[in-house]
Amino acid sequence: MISPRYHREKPQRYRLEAGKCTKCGEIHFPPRKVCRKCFAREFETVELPRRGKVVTCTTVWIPPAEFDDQKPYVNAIVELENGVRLTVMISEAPPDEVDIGTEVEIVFRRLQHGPAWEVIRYGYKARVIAG
Amino acid sequence: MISPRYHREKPQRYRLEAGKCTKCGEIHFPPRKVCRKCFAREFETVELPRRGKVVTCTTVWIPPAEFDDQKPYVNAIVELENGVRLTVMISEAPPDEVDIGTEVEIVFRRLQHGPAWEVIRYGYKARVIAG
Amino acid sequence: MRDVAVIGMGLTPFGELWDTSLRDLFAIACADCLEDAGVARDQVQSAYIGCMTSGLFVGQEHLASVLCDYAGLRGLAATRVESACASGGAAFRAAYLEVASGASDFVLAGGVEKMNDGADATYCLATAADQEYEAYNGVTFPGLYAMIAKAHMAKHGTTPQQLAAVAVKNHRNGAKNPKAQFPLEISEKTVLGAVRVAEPLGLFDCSPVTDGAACVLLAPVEFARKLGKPVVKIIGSGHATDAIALHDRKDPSTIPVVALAAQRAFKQSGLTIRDIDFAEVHDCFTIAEIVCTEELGIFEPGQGGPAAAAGKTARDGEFPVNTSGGLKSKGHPVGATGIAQICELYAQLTGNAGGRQLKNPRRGLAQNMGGSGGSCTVHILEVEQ
Amino acid sequence: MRDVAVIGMGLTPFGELWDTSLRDLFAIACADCLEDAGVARDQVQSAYIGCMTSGLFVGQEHLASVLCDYAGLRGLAATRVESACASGGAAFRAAYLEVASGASDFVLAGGVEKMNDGADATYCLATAADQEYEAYNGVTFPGLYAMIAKAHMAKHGTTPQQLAAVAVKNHRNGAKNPKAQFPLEISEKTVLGAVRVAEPLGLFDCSPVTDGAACVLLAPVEFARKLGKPVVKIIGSGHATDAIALHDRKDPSTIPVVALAAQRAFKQSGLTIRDIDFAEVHDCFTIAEIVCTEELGIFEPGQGGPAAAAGKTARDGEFPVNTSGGLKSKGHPVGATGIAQICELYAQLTGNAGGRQLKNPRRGLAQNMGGSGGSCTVHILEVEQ
Ligand SMILES: [Zn+2]
Ligand SMILES: [Zn+2]
Repeated sequence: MISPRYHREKPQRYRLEAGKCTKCGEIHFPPRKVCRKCFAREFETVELPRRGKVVTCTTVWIPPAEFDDQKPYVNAIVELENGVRLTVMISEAPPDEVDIGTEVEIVFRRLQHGPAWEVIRYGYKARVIAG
Repeated sequence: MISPRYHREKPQRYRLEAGKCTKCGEIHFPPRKVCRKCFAREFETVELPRRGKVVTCTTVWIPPAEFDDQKPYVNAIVELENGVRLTVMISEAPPDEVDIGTEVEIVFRRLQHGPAWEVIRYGYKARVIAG
Repeated sequence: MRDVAVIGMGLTPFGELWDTSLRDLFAIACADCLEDAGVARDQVQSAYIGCMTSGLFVGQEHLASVLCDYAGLRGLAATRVESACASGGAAFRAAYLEVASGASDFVLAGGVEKMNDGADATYCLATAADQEYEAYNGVTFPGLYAMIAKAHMAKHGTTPQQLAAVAVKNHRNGAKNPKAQFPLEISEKTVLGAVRVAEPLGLFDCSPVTDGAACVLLAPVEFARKLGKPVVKIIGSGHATDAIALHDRKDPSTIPVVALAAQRAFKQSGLTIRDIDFAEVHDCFTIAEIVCTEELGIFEPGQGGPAAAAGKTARDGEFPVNTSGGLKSKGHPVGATGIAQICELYAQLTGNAGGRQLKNPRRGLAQNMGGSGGSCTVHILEVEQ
Repeated sequence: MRDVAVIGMGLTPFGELWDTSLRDLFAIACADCLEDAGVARDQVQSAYIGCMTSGLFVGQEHLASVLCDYAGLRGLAATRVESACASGGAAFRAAYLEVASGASDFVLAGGVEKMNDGADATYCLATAADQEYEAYNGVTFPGLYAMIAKAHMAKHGTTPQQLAAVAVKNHRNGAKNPKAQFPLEISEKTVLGAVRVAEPLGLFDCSPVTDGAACVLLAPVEFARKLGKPVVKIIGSGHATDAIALHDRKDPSTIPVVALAAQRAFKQSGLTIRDIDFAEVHDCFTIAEIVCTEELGIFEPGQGGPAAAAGKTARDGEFPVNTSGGLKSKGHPVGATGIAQICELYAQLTGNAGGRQLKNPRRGLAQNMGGSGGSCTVHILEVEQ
């Protein structure tokens, strides 16, 4: 990850900023220049809700090199309360506590530190809500 | 430069091994699987002659990062005595000693050392033959 | 549009080919193809070459120039085409349309990928997913298909044994394919006991990392009829895209782009899946073959797993799938795969499939998919009788 | 083949667009294009998108999926096309052939490159040359064109002042182009006194590193005639490749792939260069414009330099070249350039070129080149009168 691209996506990764179509109300995460639903081109910034449920998930045993120190970890697709879906890593839970339907909340975490010459990546993960 | 690719090209970079079409005699550097002249597919290995003349050249002032410590340097297209042409860096000569028609010989040199995690690259350069 | 035929094929061995460069792989497949077709190289007017990411795998772009140069085809119009793992299928479609348009008579469709050259294959392949909103969060390609498998299992009761049946069957077919990377039979026990990659997928649920190239030559059908060989026509071509991120599609137990591409190919040909005798299906993972056989309409939704386990997709089953060994056993050089599928159709339809030959097949279908279902091509080939 | 027209265009500003991602650049150009054409997005059946090396510049492949998704075009058949800096021209040709074939009515031809995103642009661009036998030995892209310039100077007496005349003229044109990256006039003194890049080329002999996207929409001519706008037809399309390495071509003072592609476009249209009113020419370096105007037949071999210095290629000269400002002043987002050239032809032929409008031009030519001359496309557009 090189820094211009990293910095551009910060509002999404640090604050879950999404784009809401001012014409049809469709919420896009990340924000888009063109509404996928009505093709309009004006948006207002909204923050995503933090709570949601796991739609599907997996435990990754063979990660790319830069995630190797975290294996095994759980990736999941989470549907938030407003219907927006995110791909996330699950934070602080053993794999067998996560399943389809598990309730989670989005939290801010370090994702990985990568090689020495790259930026340290931060962003969102999801944490299981104790039942 | 990562090592499998580097190692595969060693016969060319270390010893100027070329492929001579056993059907039409066309010499290919680097060797090819298919003759560009007659489309035959059998070759014998020959070494290129070491002497040649500069066809055209330039002095590079803004190199890619890994050649930065050698700037300014001269790149040239050299035509060897058998008509084969190579792109080379000129070794050990100030830019103003190299011009179209300058006689050179091919020599084995370190090309650059790259970043720490990569292989050190060796290969051919060309040296001006004293007149 | 003119009717178009495939008139020759060339395929390198698939595998870890450390001694063979990207450009040499293509040159070999191209030369074999032109020899097979019996067409002189100066008759080839145009080429489309599928390759996913030579920039990342070997640091070389401008592929149409370097590959045609090293294949001895200097001068022709040539273009590289990319749609991740569907690059080959997209190249085939572009070549088909060029001959169909009448602009050119002889057009080469090729595909190549050099994956074993020192680069991190997991990273390179992840560029077929959304780099910023999928890969950034740690998900790998096996991880995406694992999430598809998990959803499919939850919805339909698909089992690990059913996934394993796909791998076992494809290796059984691949064992009869001399070009296959892993031409060996495996047992269900091997698949289920293999090291885990991304739950519920183990190593033997995944296609390998492969070097290889494939080419076919296309020409007008009228020309093909003069050759005295079986005439293999392209009777349907469908292509579609979808959202790149799996989370941006409604139901992760489905891959709708496959159904959409198939629907377009069926519409063009005026056929349905019932008119097709066999298929090459994009089994990058075992679950992919199961879902794709459902999306293609070979089986009802949820029946892909039971059908595989019951042997319905075996070479002697009711609908043979991946007689070549599929991506799983034959290997998956991503840019070459779509063309290699066409090669298998051509070999089967011309009766040249050797030990894995089907009995007089008339129509075959090739389905080639990009990413986790962001793009797909479907082609239907028919031999004139 | 059916006759095909360009019916709309969209172009982002060109420049260092740090706040705009690859996908957003394309989405903006695509939306502008469809608005200009007045065609609903669900009518677009197919897209070809030129991009050289998003894998290296931004770590993203599978472009057809991600770009169409973010442009709101989900579902259509879409393919990314690569031929280094000629990627846009190759995409335009593929789109043209698809409409000409009758397979689709509305096909988008796009191009995009995001070059300012942190990657080493010199390395990324060098992948358009032979990585193993050119770039390995330290030669850069400016270095290759510098060797072409050196050979041209030795053979024809071309001077640094003649090279500078190209830069001065293109900046004069670009100053009238609101989308240009460097819309400012410069003097010969500025060009000749600039920091050296690769002798005999200085900074102002080189096109810049640029982010940008461009789109045009193609449709059958019969449809275009119903729109009540000037009808801009594609009357010639030529495409050719050559050896990738400059040292593998006979005479480094020439770029024969340009003449070959042009010959094919002229043959199709039944015209010669004398029938053309103006051209967009691939001036990635000042010497490139001089050599290409010779290869296209606008001037005799060796006369490109004197002609530029004499103002023959100026907007009010006998054969205007690069009224847009060219790659030099407008900017050169490599994958987008070929489409941006078509946009300029379309703007001029429809009378929408603003302060740089030519007087009633009838036919324009766009020449788009890959690498140091390993590939080239030439297209001729004509407005119906
Ligand atoms: Zn909307
Ligand atoms: Zn020969």
